[in-house]
Amino acid sequence: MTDLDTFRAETRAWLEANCPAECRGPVESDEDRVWGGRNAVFPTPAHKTWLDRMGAKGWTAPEWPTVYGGGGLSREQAKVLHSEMRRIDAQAPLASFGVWMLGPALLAFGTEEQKQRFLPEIVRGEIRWCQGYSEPGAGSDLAAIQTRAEDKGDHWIVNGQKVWTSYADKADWIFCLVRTDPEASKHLGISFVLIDMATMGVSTRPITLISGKSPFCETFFDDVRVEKENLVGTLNRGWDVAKYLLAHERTMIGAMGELGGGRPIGQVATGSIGMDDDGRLDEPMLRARIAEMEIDAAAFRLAMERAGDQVKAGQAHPAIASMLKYYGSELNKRRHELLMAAGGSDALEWESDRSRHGSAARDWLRTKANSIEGGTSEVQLNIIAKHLLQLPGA
Amino acid sequence: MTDLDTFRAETRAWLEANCPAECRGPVESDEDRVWGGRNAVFPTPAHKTWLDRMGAKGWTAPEWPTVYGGGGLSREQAKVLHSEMRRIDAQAPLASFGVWMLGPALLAFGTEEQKQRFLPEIVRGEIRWCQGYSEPGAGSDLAAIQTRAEDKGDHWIVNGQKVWTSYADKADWIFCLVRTDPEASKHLGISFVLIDMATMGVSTRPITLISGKSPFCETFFDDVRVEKENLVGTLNRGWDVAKYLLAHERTMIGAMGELGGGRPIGQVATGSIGMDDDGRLDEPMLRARIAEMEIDAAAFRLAMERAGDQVKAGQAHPAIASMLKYYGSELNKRRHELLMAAGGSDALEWESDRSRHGSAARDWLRTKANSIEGGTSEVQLNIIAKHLLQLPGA
Amino acid sequence: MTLILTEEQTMLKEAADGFLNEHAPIAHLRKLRDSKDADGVSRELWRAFGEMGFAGVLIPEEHGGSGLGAVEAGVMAEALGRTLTPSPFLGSGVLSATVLKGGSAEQQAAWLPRIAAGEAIVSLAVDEGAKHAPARIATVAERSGNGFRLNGAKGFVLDGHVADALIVAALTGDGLTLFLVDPKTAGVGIERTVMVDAHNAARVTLTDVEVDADAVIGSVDGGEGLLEGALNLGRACAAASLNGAGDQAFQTTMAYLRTRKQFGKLIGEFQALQHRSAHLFSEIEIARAAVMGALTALDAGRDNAGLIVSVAKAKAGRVAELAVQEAVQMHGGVGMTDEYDVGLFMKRVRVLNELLGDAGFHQERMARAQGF
Amino acid sequence: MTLILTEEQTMLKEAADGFLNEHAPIAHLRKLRDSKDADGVSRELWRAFGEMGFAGVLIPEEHGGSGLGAVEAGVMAEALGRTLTPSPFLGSGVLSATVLKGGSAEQQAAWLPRIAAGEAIVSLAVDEGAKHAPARIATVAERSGNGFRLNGAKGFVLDGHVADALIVAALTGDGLTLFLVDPKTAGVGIERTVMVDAHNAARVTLTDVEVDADAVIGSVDGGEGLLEGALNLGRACAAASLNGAGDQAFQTTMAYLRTRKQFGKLIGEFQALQHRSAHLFSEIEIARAAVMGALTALDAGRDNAGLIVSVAKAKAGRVAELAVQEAVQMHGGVGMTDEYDVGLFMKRVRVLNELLGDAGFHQERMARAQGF
Repeated sequence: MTDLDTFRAETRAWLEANCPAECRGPVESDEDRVWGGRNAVFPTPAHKTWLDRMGAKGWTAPEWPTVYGGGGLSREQAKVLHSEMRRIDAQAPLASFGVWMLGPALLAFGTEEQKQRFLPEIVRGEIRWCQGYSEPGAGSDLAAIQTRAEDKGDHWIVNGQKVWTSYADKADWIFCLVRTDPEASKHLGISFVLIDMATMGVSTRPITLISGKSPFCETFFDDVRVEKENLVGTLNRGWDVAKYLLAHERTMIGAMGELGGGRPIGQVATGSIGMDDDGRLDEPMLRARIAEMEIDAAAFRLAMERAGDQVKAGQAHPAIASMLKYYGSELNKRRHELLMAAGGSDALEWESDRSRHGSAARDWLRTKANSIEGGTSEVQLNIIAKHLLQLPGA
Repeated sequence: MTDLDTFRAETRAWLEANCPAECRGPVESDEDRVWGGRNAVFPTPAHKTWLDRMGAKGWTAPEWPTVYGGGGLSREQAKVLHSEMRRIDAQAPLASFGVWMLGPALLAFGTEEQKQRFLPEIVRGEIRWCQGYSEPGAGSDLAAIQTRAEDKGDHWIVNGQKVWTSYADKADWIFCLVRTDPEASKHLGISFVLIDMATMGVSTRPITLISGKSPFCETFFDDVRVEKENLVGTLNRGWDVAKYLLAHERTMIGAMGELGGGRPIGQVATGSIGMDDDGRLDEPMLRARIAEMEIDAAAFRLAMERAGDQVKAGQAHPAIASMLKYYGSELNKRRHELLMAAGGSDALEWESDRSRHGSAARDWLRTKANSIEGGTSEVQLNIIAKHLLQLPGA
Repeated sequence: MTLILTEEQTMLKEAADGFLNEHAPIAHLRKLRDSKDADGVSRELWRAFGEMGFAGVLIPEEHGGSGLGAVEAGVMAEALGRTLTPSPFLGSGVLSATVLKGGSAEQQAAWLPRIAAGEAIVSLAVDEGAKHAPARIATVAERSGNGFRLNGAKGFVLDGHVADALIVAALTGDGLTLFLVDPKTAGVGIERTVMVDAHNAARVTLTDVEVDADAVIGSVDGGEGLLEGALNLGRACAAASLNGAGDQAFQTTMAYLRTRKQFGKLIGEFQALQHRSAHLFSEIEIARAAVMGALTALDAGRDNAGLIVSVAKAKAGRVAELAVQEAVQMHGGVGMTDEYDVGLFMKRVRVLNELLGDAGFHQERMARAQGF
Repeated sequence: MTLILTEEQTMLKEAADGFLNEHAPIAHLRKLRDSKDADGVSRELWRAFGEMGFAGVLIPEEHGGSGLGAVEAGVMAEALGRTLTPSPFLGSGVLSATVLKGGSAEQQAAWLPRIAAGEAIVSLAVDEGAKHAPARIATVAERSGNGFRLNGAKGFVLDGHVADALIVAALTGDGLTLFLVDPKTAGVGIERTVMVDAHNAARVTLTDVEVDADAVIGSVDGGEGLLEGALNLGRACAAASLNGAGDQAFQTTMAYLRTRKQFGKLIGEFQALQHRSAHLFSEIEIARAAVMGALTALDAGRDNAGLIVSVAKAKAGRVAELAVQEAVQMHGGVGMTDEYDVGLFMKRVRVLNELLGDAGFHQERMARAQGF
């Protein structure tokens, strides 16, 4: 028995013993995710138990060093943990921009103090983070950032406005880009800072989306004091941190649809439509489209796994994250188009209890942002053309 | 009974009486088309009879004026003629660049002498035409034409080279673009002239294509004398004629796949693959793709018809030809991809008698040129973006 | 018969567009939605529609309608697609009116003039499962005394919650029969379905609902042809609405591309967006021809009209879907906000796609018709 | 086990690419084709393949092979896809060798060393109709004396016209049985099929062909599992070849985009082409992961390996198809000429797509496996 086999056996036993029944099975909707934070909301008390147990083992961030609260697992062990979780349909204990985005950036660019202060809280889901990149009028063009931080010696005074800050109204802290050198040319003069949302002068206003939900906010900074210890990376080189983190965000957004679980579309479809005498979905044309999509989805899962292996082996081109983000976003949109077709007229309901207040339709509409947030699909294609294909003038 | 009903009845009776049995049924391959010309080749003697009869009525060019040998039909009558031909599966009596391309240009730009001299021969299929636009290195960029015509008073001396001249080795005459003013900027200084391929100094060399056939040639002009009476339109404004004609060529190429006949793909597929117990093609995924394609093909046929109605009503935007060319080319390529899938391994054969010397595969490969010849799909999309959508910088 | 509008049809189109832009622009939909209007549709607007002669476009002149054809109905449907206006037009003015034109003199006299006047709303109840499948109707009507007893459940019944009458398709001994049912009859349950596009439909349950023999529209067991005729007209009009909504989203997007700057350029200057726009334009033109082909084929009573309707509904559905997807994507972040209209087009297109058979349903009809 | 090549596998890849570029570049295929070579394949090259240890990559060391796995076979298949080399590798080295590894000690000893040495060509005869359908085999083997009598017809038999032995799948009483047949046996008819890609296959007819009982590979009626295992390995390798051919066409096209000028610009500067290229790159990367996933799943003997093989074959097929279409289109006119290589990639991809089940076949397997 190899070490990995031993690890698998132990992990299986631990998960069996510690994953509550309520936390097994597909996550039907965005609402069922656990985001943690100071004001954490749990679908059931069991979900809190599940987060606490996984957080204590560091398995909400399995590959982070144990010294910062992480699981300290090797890539192979992390794969085993994942596959064992899938085996029992265990839900992710925590959805977290801290784990997906800020954490990797802190591990790469943060000071020792920052790592010790922030990472363990992220692992345990105690602090919820949001992201402040985009600004009004700037869209995908991050170099156009206007929010300014005025140097006051040991601190800055920040003024400006962010948009598309996900869950800013529910977050405890924000990591964001601010302009620290107004003289510098566009990409330079920007710094990456962490701001407590409870600071005087920070306010948010939700943006209502076509899904009827408001996961995004406008966030306003009005003479907000930020200590200089909250600078991540080098002054005026926030661009480097942002790029690194965007690559992680891209991978994460690309992966969300796939790793987020949910029932296979074919199963949804046979449930709502029925089968013919030969055991096939009784809508042949829809069936063909679902099958084609499932092929792509399975291939994409393998591509995510391969990219992870490449990172581990030091063979990954950084722009591969753009490819995964692009592909995963478009795939997830397709997936939800098919889920809507599979649900038929039932999936069109918007308010009924029967439809869980239109969760199919709302989730479908939500996915339309996948190819916009974190850099549009067009931006990703530009990056691929330039950095991976070396096409002229790209 | 309306006049149109009378016309339909008469047409039906005439077609029944005059269309030989050999000229009914789908045209299985490019080889079965009748191209006419001084050295015309007919698949059967009946095909010659059919061409002679239709040519005598002017129905190879139904809407051209009778004074030039055309049918003199109204648009409505021409539609009736078409639908009656379809009813009995009558093959087109003539495939002709003269009818499709040069004729419309002569009607619009030619002198009375040119019309009387050339149009009746075109209608009767006595002269076969080819087209000389592209030059080596110029590709889709017609403004880069280098073939020059030196003014010698009553005639020009032409020197240069054309590529992609379809069937130049079989054609009697060529219509082509030559540079008559070497000083003028790119689009200006080009003229549209007609050259007898039998003139001293004209030679051709076939280009072997991936289909294994050589429908295209390189054509060389080596001190070729061209009388000035063979100029079409205004000197140095050949660009206007070429654009007009390209629009016709585009429509024609777009339409070829659709109007060229051939068996429905579903029928080909059930023939080679078979059906399931429920009477459906026994390859469900292929079946779905064929059905989607047939929807598009039927819609495209209606779009062709509508464009014709718009032209007649004076409501047509000239760039609509680009749209039809783009769409029809891409559709025809898709159609042949599906025909290959429907034929399976049988359609892969390249030389056997059983496969009629690989006609399925060769036709499939031939369609790949549809979206290149007569202006690439990319060029058509540029035209649409600029002229129909008024997008900036297009 | 050509595939372009006649002068009269063009005038009707201009009148419809003008009326809707003035009286029921997208703000009208937003107001009904945001005020959580109990009906979700304006009866006042429906009456005004009647006064304009729009509601009765398909209804014979002797019953107070305009006595026009499918092309004119399609013109109305396209206009409604552009402004996203909730209206009983498709349900009452097209589907139910067409069925009722096959009814008895009494039925016609009772309902057609009121529909034409925009006074009555009559809803056709066909679908039962999640997908449109008129061949799989399970609602049953058994003989009972002089009449029939109906049992079953219907969904996606357009405007069913505000209907003055229901037309119910049910199985009888040897076929399908259409019944005119008063929604207040004992045993009829109606639940409003608020849909993603804020348009209106209902679920209808029928539990031992007793109707008289004169509730039958057309003949007993002979409803299939009548129903199919109405459905085909409805499908063609839904396709026209899809074209209207898709094209309006496209036009809005083109305007955005011509004015919005990013990375220092007008976004319409980016060739990748130009090509996608040009492709989409082509698709929209093709879809428009398909719908026009279907409507004229219906007016001409052509044998293969049903198949051309399937071409139109499938093609218009897929194209409108692409149009709204591109609209949201090309608008970027603002396209995701409820404040902008493009999301509303996306929602409406989804519902219209599902209505009366989605592209898959109509592709299947094509495959069957071509024998493969 | 990871989805990237180990150091040893990378060395094998470099060796294979190096060998093929030197000894069998595309010019090799052209020469066989244009000289109308009677075999269409070089036995000399096949022996050299054996000497390099390539032919026997899957054959155990005790039979003279390298005793490696599916990933290594996939490496070879991808390399062959890049140079379009006609080779018995897929037919003999993968399909037949895998079947024979389930044969008797005598069968193994008789054939495996010769395949590994590149001396023997053994062809697997499965398909009968126009499409790959191993579940619909109609060739029959009836008991006859000590052995069997075979009747039927096979097509798309790789290298069948130059085969030293045939493996024929036929129905026996209660299942499928695999038979080793000498092509010179009375009643065996073989016709070479010259294919569009100038690679090689044959049609085989079996008319009262008598074979001994020891011609059975594995057990009577028990051939299905053995066949399925070989087919899955063959499919994964065909998918690897598709990736090789598609990626090579893509790389050639990218080089063209970086150097060819039109309308006064490098064509690679046009954003529309950049985005299409970037999309295609993404697809190729996804397909590569899928094939690597299938090959490692086969090596690991995972339960769902067959399904992952279907993912790989379907995905690689569609992607390679897109790659060659874009290659020809982006090359423009010259891409249509026989003189340029891109057309050869298009032809090879078409054949590989059809081989051992096209994307539709494998999507169907996916749908069945997921129960819809």
